[in-house]
Amino acid sequence: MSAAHAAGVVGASAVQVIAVAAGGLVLLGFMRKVRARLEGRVGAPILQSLRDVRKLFRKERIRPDVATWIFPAAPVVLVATVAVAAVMTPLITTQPAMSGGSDLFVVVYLLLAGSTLLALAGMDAGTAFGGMGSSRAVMIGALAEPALLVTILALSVTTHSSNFPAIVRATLANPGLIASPARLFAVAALLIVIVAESGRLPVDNPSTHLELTMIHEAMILEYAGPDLAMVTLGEAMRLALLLGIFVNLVLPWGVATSTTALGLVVGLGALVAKIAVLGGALAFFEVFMAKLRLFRLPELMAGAFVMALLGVVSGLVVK
Amino acid sequence: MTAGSLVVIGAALGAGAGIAGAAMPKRSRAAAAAVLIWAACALEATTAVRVLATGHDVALHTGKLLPFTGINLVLTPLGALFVLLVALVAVPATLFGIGYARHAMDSRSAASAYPVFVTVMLLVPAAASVATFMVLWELMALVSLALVLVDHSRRAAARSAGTWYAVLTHVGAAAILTAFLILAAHSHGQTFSDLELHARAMAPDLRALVFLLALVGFGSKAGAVPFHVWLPKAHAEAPSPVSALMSGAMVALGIYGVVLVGDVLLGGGPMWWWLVVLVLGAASALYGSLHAANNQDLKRLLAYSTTDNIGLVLLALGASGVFNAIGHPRLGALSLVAALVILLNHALFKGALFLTTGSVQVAAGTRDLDDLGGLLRRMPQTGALFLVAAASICALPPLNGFVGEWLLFQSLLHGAHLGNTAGDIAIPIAVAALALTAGLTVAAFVKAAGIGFLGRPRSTGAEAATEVPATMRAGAGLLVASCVVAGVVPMVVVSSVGRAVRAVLPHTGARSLVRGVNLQLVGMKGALAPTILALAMTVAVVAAVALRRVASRRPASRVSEAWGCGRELVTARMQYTATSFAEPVQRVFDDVLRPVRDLDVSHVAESRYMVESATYRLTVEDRVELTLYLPVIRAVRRWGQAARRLQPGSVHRYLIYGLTALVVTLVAVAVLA
Amino acid sequence: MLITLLAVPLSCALLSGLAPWRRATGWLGVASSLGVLIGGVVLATGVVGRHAASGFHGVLRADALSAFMVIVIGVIALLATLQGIRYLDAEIAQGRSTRRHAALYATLVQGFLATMLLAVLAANLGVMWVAVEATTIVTTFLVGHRNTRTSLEASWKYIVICSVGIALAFLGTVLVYLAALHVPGHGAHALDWTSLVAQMHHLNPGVMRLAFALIVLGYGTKVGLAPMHSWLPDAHSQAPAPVSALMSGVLLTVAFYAILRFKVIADGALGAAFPRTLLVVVSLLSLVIAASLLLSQRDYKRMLAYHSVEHMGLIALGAAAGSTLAIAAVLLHILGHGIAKGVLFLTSGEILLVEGTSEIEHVPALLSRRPVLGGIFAFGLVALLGFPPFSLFVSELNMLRAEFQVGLGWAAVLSLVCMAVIFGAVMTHGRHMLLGPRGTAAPVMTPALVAVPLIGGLVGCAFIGVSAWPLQTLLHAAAHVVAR
Amino acid sequence: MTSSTYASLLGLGAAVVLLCAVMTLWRRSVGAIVKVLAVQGVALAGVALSIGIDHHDATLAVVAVLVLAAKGVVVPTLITRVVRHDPASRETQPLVNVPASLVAAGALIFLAFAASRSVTALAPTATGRLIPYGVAAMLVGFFALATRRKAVSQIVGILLVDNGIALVAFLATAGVPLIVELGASLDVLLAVVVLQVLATQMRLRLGSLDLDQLSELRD
Repeated sequence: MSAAHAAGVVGASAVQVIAVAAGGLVLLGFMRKVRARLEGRVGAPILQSLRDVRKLFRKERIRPDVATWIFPAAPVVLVATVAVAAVMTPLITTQPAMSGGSDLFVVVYLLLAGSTLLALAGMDAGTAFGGMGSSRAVMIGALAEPALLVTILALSVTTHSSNFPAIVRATLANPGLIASPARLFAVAALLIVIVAESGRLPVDNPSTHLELTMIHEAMILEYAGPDLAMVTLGEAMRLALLLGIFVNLVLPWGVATSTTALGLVVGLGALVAKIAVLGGALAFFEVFMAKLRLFRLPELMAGAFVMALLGVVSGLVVK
Repeated sequence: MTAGSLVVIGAALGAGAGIAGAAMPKRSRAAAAAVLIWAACALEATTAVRVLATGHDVALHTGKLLPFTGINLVLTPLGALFVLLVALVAVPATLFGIGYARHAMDSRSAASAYPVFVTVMLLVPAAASVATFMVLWELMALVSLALVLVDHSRRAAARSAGTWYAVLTHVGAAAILTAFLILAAHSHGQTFSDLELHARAMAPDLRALVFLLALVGFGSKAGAVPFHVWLPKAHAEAPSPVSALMSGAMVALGIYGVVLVGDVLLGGGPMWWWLVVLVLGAASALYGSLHAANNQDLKRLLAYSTTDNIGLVLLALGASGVFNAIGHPRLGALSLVAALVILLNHALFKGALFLTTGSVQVAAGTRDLDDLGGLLRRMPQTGALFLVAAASICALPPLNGFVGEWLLFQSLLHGAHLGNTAGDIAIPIAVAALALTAGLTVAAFVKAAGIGFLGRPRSTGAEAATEVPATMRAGAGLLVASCVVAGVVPMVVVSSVGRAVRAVLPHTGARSLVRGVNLQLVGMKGALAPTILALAMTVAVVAAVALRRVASRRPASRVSEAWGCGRELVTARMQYTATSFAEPVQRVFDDVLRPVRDLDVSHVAESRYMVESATYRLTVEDRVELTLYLPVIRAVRRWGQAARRLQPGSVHRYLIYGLTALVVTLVAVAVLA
Repeated sequence: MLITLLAVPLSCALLSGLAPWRRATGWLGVASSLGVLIGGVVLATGVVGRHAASGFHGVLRADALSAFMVIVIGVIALLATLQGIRYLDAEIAQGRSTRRHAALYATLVQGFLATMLLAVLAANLGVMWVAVEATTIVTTFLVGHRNTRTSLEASWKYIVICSVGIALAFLGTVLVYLAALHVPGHGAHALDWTSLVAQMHHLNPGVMRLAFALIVLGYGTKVGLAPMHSWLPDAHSQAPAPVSALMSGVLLTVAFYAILRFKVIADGALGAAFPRTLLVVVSLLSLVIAASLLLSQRDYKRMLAYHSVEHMGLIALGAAAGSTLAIAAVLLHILGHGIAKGVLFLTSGEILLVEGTSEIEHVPALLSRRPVLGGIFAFGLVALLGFPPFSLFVSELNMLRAEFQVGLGWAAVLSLVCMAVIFGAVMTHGRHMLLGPRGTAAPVMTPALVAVPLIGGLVGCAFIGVSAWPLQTLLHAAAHVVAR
Repeated sequence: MTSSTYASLLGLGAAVVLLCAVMTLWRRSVGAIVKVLAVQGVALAGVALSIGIDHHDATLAVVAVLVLAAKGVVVPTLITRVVRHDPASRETQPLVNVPASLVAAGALIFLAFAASRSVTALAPTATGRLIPYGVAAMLVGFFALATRRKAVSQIVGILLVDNGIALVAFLATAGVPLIVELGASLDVLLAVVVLQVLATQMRLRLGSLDLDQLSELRD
C-alpha cells in the first residue's frame, strides 16, 4: 500500500465518519422540519439538534445511585461501534478503510453490539422503565435478526460474497441487478428492518413522552448532560449509516470508485443528496403512520422475513 | 520418551490425582489434586500439539490390560484437537475448583471423582478400538454421575437429576455400542482402523442404521433436542467446575463421536443423513435458545444455551456433510472447520459462564435470577468476567463467538447457490434458524447479565454478596482471557482446526483453507480482519471518551435518585424480574412454549369482592419432556404393575408355567422330527 | 487328587455337625472353602495345557472347564463362609436360633459345597445329575433355616418346582444314554462325557433333539431361566444371606455348567442351529420376564434375585452364540457375576440385620446413614449394572460382540433393550435406598469383619475386569473344551 | 420265559403304571391316592424284575427288589404318617375338576406318544415300544402335581413323575449304570423325607395342609 493510497484511505474514512456524525444530526433536524411542515407547523430550525447536543455537552453529568461502569460506558461504545461501522461501509468510496474485512455481517453485528450494551445500560439504573425498555428492545432485536441476516444472504447470493464494497461494485458494474426481483425483495425487507433497528415509527415513537409506550427512549431515560449528548449523537449516526447503507444498495451511482479528491467530493455530494431524499420520504410517511401495538410487531417482522426469504429464493432461481 | 509414553504418564498422573483427592486431608485435598491434574493436562496437551504440528498419529497398544481385547490408543489430529479442548477447559476449571472446594465440592468422593473425570475425558479422543472407547465412555458416564450426585443428601432435585442423567446416558451408550458392534461384526477386528477399512463394503441400509444409531447415542451425549432432557437437570445440580467441564468438554466429545462415526469410520454418506443432522441442529438451536430466553435459573439457562450452541455445531456439521455429498469437498471442509471452531469457542465461554455462575451461587447463596441483582457493584471482577463471557456468547464482534458465527454464515452463504434443490431450500432455513438463535441468545444473556448483575439486589443473599476468593476469579479469568485471545487473534484456533479437518476430510487439497493474519477464505470470496477490527474498536472507544471529556466543561459527575415518576421511594421490587423481562419474548412464542399460568387469589373472609392476596406463577416447562418422555415413563410403570400378576405366589401357577413349557417343547420337538 | 478336593468339605461338614456351633466351627468352614479354592487353583495349573485329571477309578474327572468352576465355587464359598460367622453370631445373639441349629446350618453349607464340587467333577453325566439333585435337597433346609412362615413357603416351593424340573433333566439324561447305547461299539461307560463326546456325531438326531430340549428345560429350572424361574425370588429372598449368596452366585451357574456339558454333545449330534435357537428363546424369555418384574419391585432381596434371572439370561444368550470368544466371555461373566452377586446378597443380609426390614422405601439414604455399608452396596450395584472397571462390563461387551459376529445381532439388541429397562428400574430403586438426607442420627460405621471381605470381593472383581492375566489362559482352555 | 409272555408281562406292567397315574386324577381321597401310588411302585418293580430276568442281569434284579422295597413299601408308609394327623383328608375341589383333568390326561398321553415317536423308531424292540407309556405317566403325574391343592397330593405327584421316568429308564436302557441308579433312588427317597418333614412343619405352623395358604411371597 503506497503512502499516497494510505493517506487517501485515511482521509476518506475520516471524511466518512464526520459526514455520518454531522450529517446524522442534520438529518434528524431535517426530518423534524419536514414533519413539522407537513403538520402545518414551522418546526425547529434544521441545525437545532446540533445546538441541543452542544448544550447537553456543557451540562453536568448525572449518574443514578445504583449505576455501575456500564452506565457511562454504553454511550461511548455506541458511538464507537457506529463510527467503526461507518468507516467500513462504502458510503462515499468503494475502497473504504479496512475494505478487506468490511463485511455486511460485521457491520450488522457492530450495530448489534452497540444496541446490546445500551439495553444493559437501561437496566443499570435499577428502575422499572429501564427494564421495560430493554426487554422490549431485546424482543424486537430478536425478531429483526432473522430478517436482517436473510436479507444479507439475499444481497450476497447474487454476488457470491457478503463483502459490502464487492456488492456495491457489482451493482455499479451491471445496474440490471437493481431491478432484479431478488434485490427488490431484499431491499423492501431491509427497509422494514432499518425502521425497526433505528426505532422510527411504526415500530417505536422517538418523540414520545409517555414512559409506558417508549422502547428506545425508556432505555436512555436516566441519561443527562454529556452522556445524553453521546447517545443522541450515536442514535443520529446509526440512523444516517443505516439510510446510507440502504441508499447505496438501491442507487449506488455517485459512489467514488477511485480515491481522487474530486471523486470523494462527488461521492459526498451524492451521498448527502440521496440520504436527504430518503430521510424526507421516511418523515413524510411517519406523519401518516401510527405506532403499531407491541405484539403486532411480530407480524411486521415475519413479513420482512418472508420477503427476504423470497429474495433469496428468487436470487437462486433467477441467477 | 516416545509420545505414547507421555499419554500413559498423563493418565497415570490423573489417576494419582484421583487417589490424592481421596486420601489427602480436607484442607489440602483440592490443591494437591489440582497440581496433578494440571501436570496430566500439560502432558496430554503437548502430545496433542505434537500430533497436530507433525500430522503423524501417536499409537499405543497393550494386551495386558482389558481381557480379550487389550487397550489400543491412537491420537489422530482430530482426537488431538479434542484433547486440547478438554485441557483448555480443565485447567481453569480445576484452578476454580481449589477455591470452590471450601464451599461445595468438599466431600472425599467428589475430590477423587473429579480428577478421574478429567483424565478419562483426556483419553476418550485417543481411544482407537471399540472396547477401549466403550470402557472410557462408560467410565466417563459413571464418574460424572458420581459428580452430579455430590449434593444428593441436600437436594431432592440432585437425586432425580442423577437418575435422569444415568438412564439417558445409559440408553445413549447402548445405541453407540450397537452401532460399533454392527461395524465390528462386518470387519475382522475391533480396532477403528479395521472398522474403517470394512465399513465401505457394508450394505447402504446397514450403514444408514449405524449412522442413525451413532447420531442418537452421541446426540444424546451432546444434548441435541429430543435427547437433551438430562442436560438442564444434570448441569443445574452438578457443582460448577463439573458443570463447566460437562458443558464445555463432555458435550464436545458427543460431537467428536458424530464426526468419528460419520466422517472417519463411514467416510461420509448419502445427503439425507446429513440433512437429518442439519434439521436436528436447527431444531436444537431454536429450542435451546427459546428455553434459554425463558428460564429463570441461571444454570438451567446456561444448560439450554449449551443445547442451542450444540445445535449450531450440528447445523454446520450437517451442512458440511451435505456439501461433501453433492461434490463440493472444499466447502464441506470449511463448514466442518466452522463447526469445530464454534465448538471450541463454546467450550471457552460456556466454561467461563458456568464458573462465574458458581461464584455467584457461592457469594449470593442462590442462582435464581429473580433473587439476584446489583452484583456488579458487589462482585466487580466476577461481574465483569460474566459480562465479557456473555458478550462473547452473543457473538459480539471483538470476541471469539463472532468468529465462529461468521465462519458458519460464510459456509452457508457459499453453499447457497450450488444448484442443488435440497441444498437451496435447506440453506435459507438454516440461516434463518441461525439468525433467530442469535437474536434469542442476545435476549437470554442480556436478561442474565442485566437482571443478575445490574440494578438493585432483590434478596438479602444478593445484598450481602461479596467477592469470591482469588483462585475462583483466576479460573474464570483464565477462560475469559482465552475467549478474548481467540476472538482477537483467531488464527491460532482456526489453523489448528484446519489441520485436524484436513486429516478427517483428506480430499480437500493440501492448501490450508484459511490463510493470513485476517481470515482469507481460500478459493472463495470472503475475508474477515478480526485483529484490525479489534484495533479499530479500541481506537474508536478512546476517541469517543476523548470527545466526551473535551466537549463537556465539568468533568465531575453527581449521583442522584433515578426517575420514579416523581415519587421518592424506588425499591428493588419496582425493577423488572427475569420472568417479566422474558415475558415479551415468551408471549411471542406462546404457542411453542405453552407456559403453565396459575393465578390463585385468596379473598377476604367477609366478602368475595375484597382480595386479600393474589399469587401468580408462570412456569415454562420442557415440552419435549412432557410430550415424549413422561408418557414413556408412565407406560413402563404400567407395564411393571401389570407384570406383577406373573408372580402371584401360588405354587400351582408356577407348576402350570412349567407344564405348559414342557408341553410346548414336546409339541415343537414332535413337529420338528 | 480330586477325591481329596471332595473330602475337604465333607470332613468339615461332619466335624462341624458334632458339637454345637462355636466360632471355631465358623473359621473351620472358612478354612475348608479356602482349601477348595487352593485345590481349584492347583487343579487348574495341573490341567491347563495337559490332559484332564481323573480320580476315584473313573467316577471323577476334571478338565479346564471343571477346574474353572471349582475356582468359582471356592471364591464365593470363601466370601459366604466368612460372612456366615457374622450371620450366625447375630442369629444366636438375637435368640432366633440355638447353637445346635447353627451347627446344622454349618454342616449343611459344607454339604452344599461338597455336592456342588461333585456335580462339577463328575465324569459321568448321571452322577452329575445325582449331585445337582442332592444340592436341591441339601439347600431346602438351608432356605428354611430361619423357620418363619414365609421361609417355610419358600422352601416348599423350592423343593417342589426344582425336583420336578430336575426329574425332566433325568429323563433327558436317560434318553442321551439310550442314544449312546444304540451307537455300534459303545464302551462300558457309555454315559461318560468323554465317550459321549467321542461318538457324538453318530448319536440319533431325533432322540438327541428331544433329550437336549428336556435338559435345557430341566437344568434351566435350577439355573433360574424362565419359564421355571418362579421359585428363585422366593428362595433367594427368604434364605439367609450367605446361603442366598452361594445359591445366586454359584449354584445357578453350576446348573448352567451341566447345560454347557450337554450343549457340546448336542452341537456335535444336531449341529449348532437347534441348540442355539432353544437357548436364544429361553434367554430372551428370561430377560423380558426379569425386566418386567424388576420394574415394580418393593423388596431389595427379591430385586437382586430377579437380577440373577437377568444375568442367567445373558449367560444363556452368550452360550447360544457358541464361539470360543463367547464361551470365554460367558465363563468370565459367571465368575464376575458370582462375586458381585455374592457381595450384594451378603451386604443385603447385613442391611436386613441392622435395618430390620427388606422393604426398599423403609431403608432410605444408606450412603448418608451407613457410609461403608451403603458404599459397598452402591459399588456392588455399579458392578452388577455392567460399569467398568468391574469384570461384568468386559464380559458383557465381549458376549455382545460374539453374538453380533455369529449373526445373533437382533437378539443382542433385544437383550440391550431389556438391560436398559433393568438399568432404569434398578437405578430408581437404588436411588431410594442409597441417596437422601441423613437426618439427625450420626453415621454408623460397619464392623471390619463384615466390611473387609466384601470390599476384598469387589476389589477382586475389579482386578479381574482390568487385567485378568492369570485367568486368561484358563478361560481360553475352558472355552476350547466347549466350543470345538 | 418265552418272549411272548415276557412281552405281555412288560405290557401289563407299563399299562398298570400309566393307569395308576390316571387313577390319582380320578380319586378324591388322599388315602386312596397313596394306595394307588403303592400299586404303581409294585408294577414298576415287576417290570424291572422281568427285564432283569430276560437279560439275565443280576444287578437289575437287585435294583428291582430295591425299587419294590422303596417305592412299594417305605414311601407310602412315610406319606400315610403325614396323612394320619390331617383330619380332613378328603381332597378339596382341585384346580381343574375331575372330568376336565381326565380329558387333559388323555391329551397328554396322546402328546407323549407323538413326542416319543423318534425314540420308538430308534429302538423298536419289545421294551422300546413301551417307552411312550413311561413318558405319558410322567406327563400325567406332572399334571396331577400342578392341579392338586393338598400338600400330600403334591408329594404323590412328584413320585408319579419319578416313577414314570424310572419306567422309561428301565425300558429304554435296561437300567442306567448302578451308581446312577442308586444315587437317583436315594435322592428321590431323601426328597420324600424332606417333603414329609416340611409337610408336618406346615401342619404344625399353618394348621392345615392346604397349599392356598402358601401365597404370601408374591410381587
